[in-house]
Amino acid sequence: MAEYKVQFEVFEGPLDLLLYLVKKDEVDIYEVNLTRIATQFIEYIELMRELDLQVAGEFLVMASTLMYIKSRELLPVDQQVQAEGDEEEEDPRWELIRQLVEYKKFKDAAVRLQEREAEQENVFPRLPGKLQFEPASPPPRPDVSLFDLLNAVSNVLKRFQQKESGRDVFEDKWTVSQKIELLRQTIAGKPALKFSELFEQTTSRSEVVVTFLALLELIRLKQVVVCQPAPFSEIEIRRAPTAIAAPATSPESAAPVANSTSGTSDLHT
Amino acid sequence: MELKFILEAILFSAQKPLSPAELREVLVDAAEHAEEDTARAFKKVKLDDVNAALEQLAQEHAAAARSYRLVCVAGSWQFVSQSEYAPWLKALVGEKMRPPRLSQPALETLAIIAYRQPLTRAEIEQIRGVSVDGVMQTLLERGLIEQIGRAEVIGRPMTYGTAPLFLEYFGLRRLEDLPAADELRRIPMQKPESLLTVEPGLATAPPDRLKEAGGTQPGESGSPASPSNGTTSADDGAVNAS
Amino acid sequence: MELKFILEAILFSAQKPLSPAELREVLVDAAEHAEEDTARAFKKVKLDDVNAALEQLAQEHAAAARSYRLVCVAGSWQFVSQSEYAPWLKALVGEKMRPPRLSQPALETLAIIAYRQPLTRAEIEQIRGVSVDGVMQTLLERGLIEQIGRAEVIGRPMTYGTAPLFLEYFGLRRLEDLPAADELRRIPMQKPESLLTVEPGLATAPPDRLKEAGGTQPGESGSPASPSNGTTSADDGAVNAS
Repeated sequence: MAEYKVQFEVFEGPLDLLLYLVKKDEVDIYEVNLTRIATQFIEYIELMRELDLQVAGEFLVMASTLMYIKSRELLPVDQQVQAEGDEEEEDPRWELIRQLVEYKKFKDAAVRLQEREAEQENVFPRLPGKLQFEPASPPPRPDVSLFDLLNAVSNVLKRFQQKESGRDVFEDKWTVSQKIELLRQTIAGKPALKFSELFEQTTSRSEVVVTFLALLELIRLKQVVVCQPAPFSEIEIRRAPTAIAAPATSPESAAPVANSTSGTSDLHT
Repeated sequence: MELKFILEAILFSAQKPLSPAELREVLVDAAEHAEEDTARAFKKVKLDDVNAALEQLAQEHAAAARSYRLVCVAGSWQFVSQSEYAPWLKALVGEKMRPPRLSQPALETLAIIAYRQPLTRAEIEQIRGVSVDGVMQTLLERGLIEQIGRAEVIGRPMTYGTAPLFLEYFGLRRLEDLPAADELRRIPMQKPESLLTVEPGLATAPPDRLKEAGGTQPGESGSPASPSNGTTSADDGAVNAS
Repeated sequence: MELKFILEAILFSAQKPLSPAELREVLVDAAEHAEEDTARAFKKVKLDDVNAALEQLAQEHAAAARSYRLVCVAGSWQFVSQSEYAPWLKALVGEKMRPPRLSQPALETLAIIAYRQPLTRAEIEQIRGVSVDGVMQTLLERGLIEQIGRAEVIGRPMTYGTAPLFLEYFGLRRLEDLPAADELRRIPMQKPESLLTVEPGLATAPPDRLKEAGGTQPGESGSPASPSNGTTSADDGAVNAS
């Protein structure tokens, strides 16, 4: 009898108790002898009362349903409602069984959820350390190079020169192609040319512009590369490495400006 | 460079789970900022391709059967360790901070909501056979369920469904991945003409129909409790064996 | 349970590189605290075994040729991404670190400001020939330019110059190191010359001197705007009235 008390406390409701009783019977839910189950159920309710346990309303409602089912079973066979469903009124047994089956499915589903809940406690997401890129360049990485800025200047100049009425931009002795040729020769003779050296010989503003344009063209043609060997150092112009096995300046200190953002990429997690 | 390896590398280094849309954003971002041509190649990558690559990755990692796997929880992907290595990971990082486990009534109620959403409190109580006021409150407070709308019936009662946290809490990718979802989810049941009182909300067919379906007509898939798709739980025998 | 997979799981979840000795500590710790027998099995694991398992793991991951490897750096083991995925990992961690490239109009405006500072918005617009409201806003927000003072002309419009970040951004020590600064500053960008308020041929003095000039000698404010080709903005009138 003491065992009952323990059981009562864990029943979630009348359906739970019914399921327990069915399970105790060790028969299929559909085959269960509802009359016997009803008797047991009502016995349990009585017991709960005796033990002074508060009996929830739902248990009482279920008890009355079961009493009704039981009373029908006691009728002579020819007065029983046909189970085949050709009657207006449905057999209350089936309604109850259906409810029980339904409830049992969700009870099982709850068990599976509980398993997952426990399992999740043992699943650890990978939490990598913060990525650190080797400080190849100062923190606010430039997304444009100094060269981009020069390019912009040159654009402004070009446009401005074009606007100047009647003034021929290239009135001086230099054309862009001439300047390209000159630059090529100059750069062929030495490993690197400082940016300022480019303009040492210029005598007019248009020559500055032409020199600029020539430089841009050579870069576009991949004949030369423009480098800023280190932050805060002057821009250098070098032959593009494809030409010859570049003897040039120390290779690692002279990364092309255009690539200055890529840096070394040894990644440490 | 293969898309799947790029996605793998991103997820490998990410500090939080990432959705396919977020992954694509990283790809687009890299295409815009990086100097490398390889990065530019994925400037216009399609979400479908990202999804397909992720699926393939997950399969590869499952097949490799190492100590970790790639999972999708609530639509976001992440690497997680296999649960059998928990003892050492607990030793490494300490116990996971998780709220207390759910009670049996809360789990039952949650299961009903998860499989049958959206539904009203009254419908839940009909299935459980008891009042659910207390557990509903708990589930709402823990953010596992939420109000979804109102039922178009008299009184227009609130309807409830699972909240986004639900999937996360149980490590589920989506609701469809709930165990035995096809069996338990609300199925528009063809009511046998003779049994007009069957509740539309009940997936379970009346016993005679069930027996028919299980025993002689497995093809009649309207019956959701046929033995063919039963669960592996031992208790099920009691329900299905006929 | 295989030692190598346990070590893998630990390293996979570790936030920092771990030495074989530290790994063994985790194993011993788990053996002492965990209830699982599997964990207890490694209570007396030998450092040699840990080392051997790590070597094997590293080989396996190298052979798998995925986007990451297990490497030993300075005696500590960690999983690292392969360097070719750097563009995407930078995009992953650095969304805020690297704002999008400056647009061509922004660059041009910045170039004008850099070489001709300080100058007013109207002056910039005169040179560029278009309104610069949008790009000025961008440049101000990105901290590349700033308000420097006011032009000593009627209306006292704001003058702009480069901000300290500009130098850092382009790797310059000081403004004088702008390439071809002398040559480019000398090019007059305004016309006709007869209307220039400062001597032709030297549209602006070098920045440092200009600041002095702007502050103390209103007459020499370097206002190059001319009525003939200026914009119609009110500011322009103000400039020219000086």
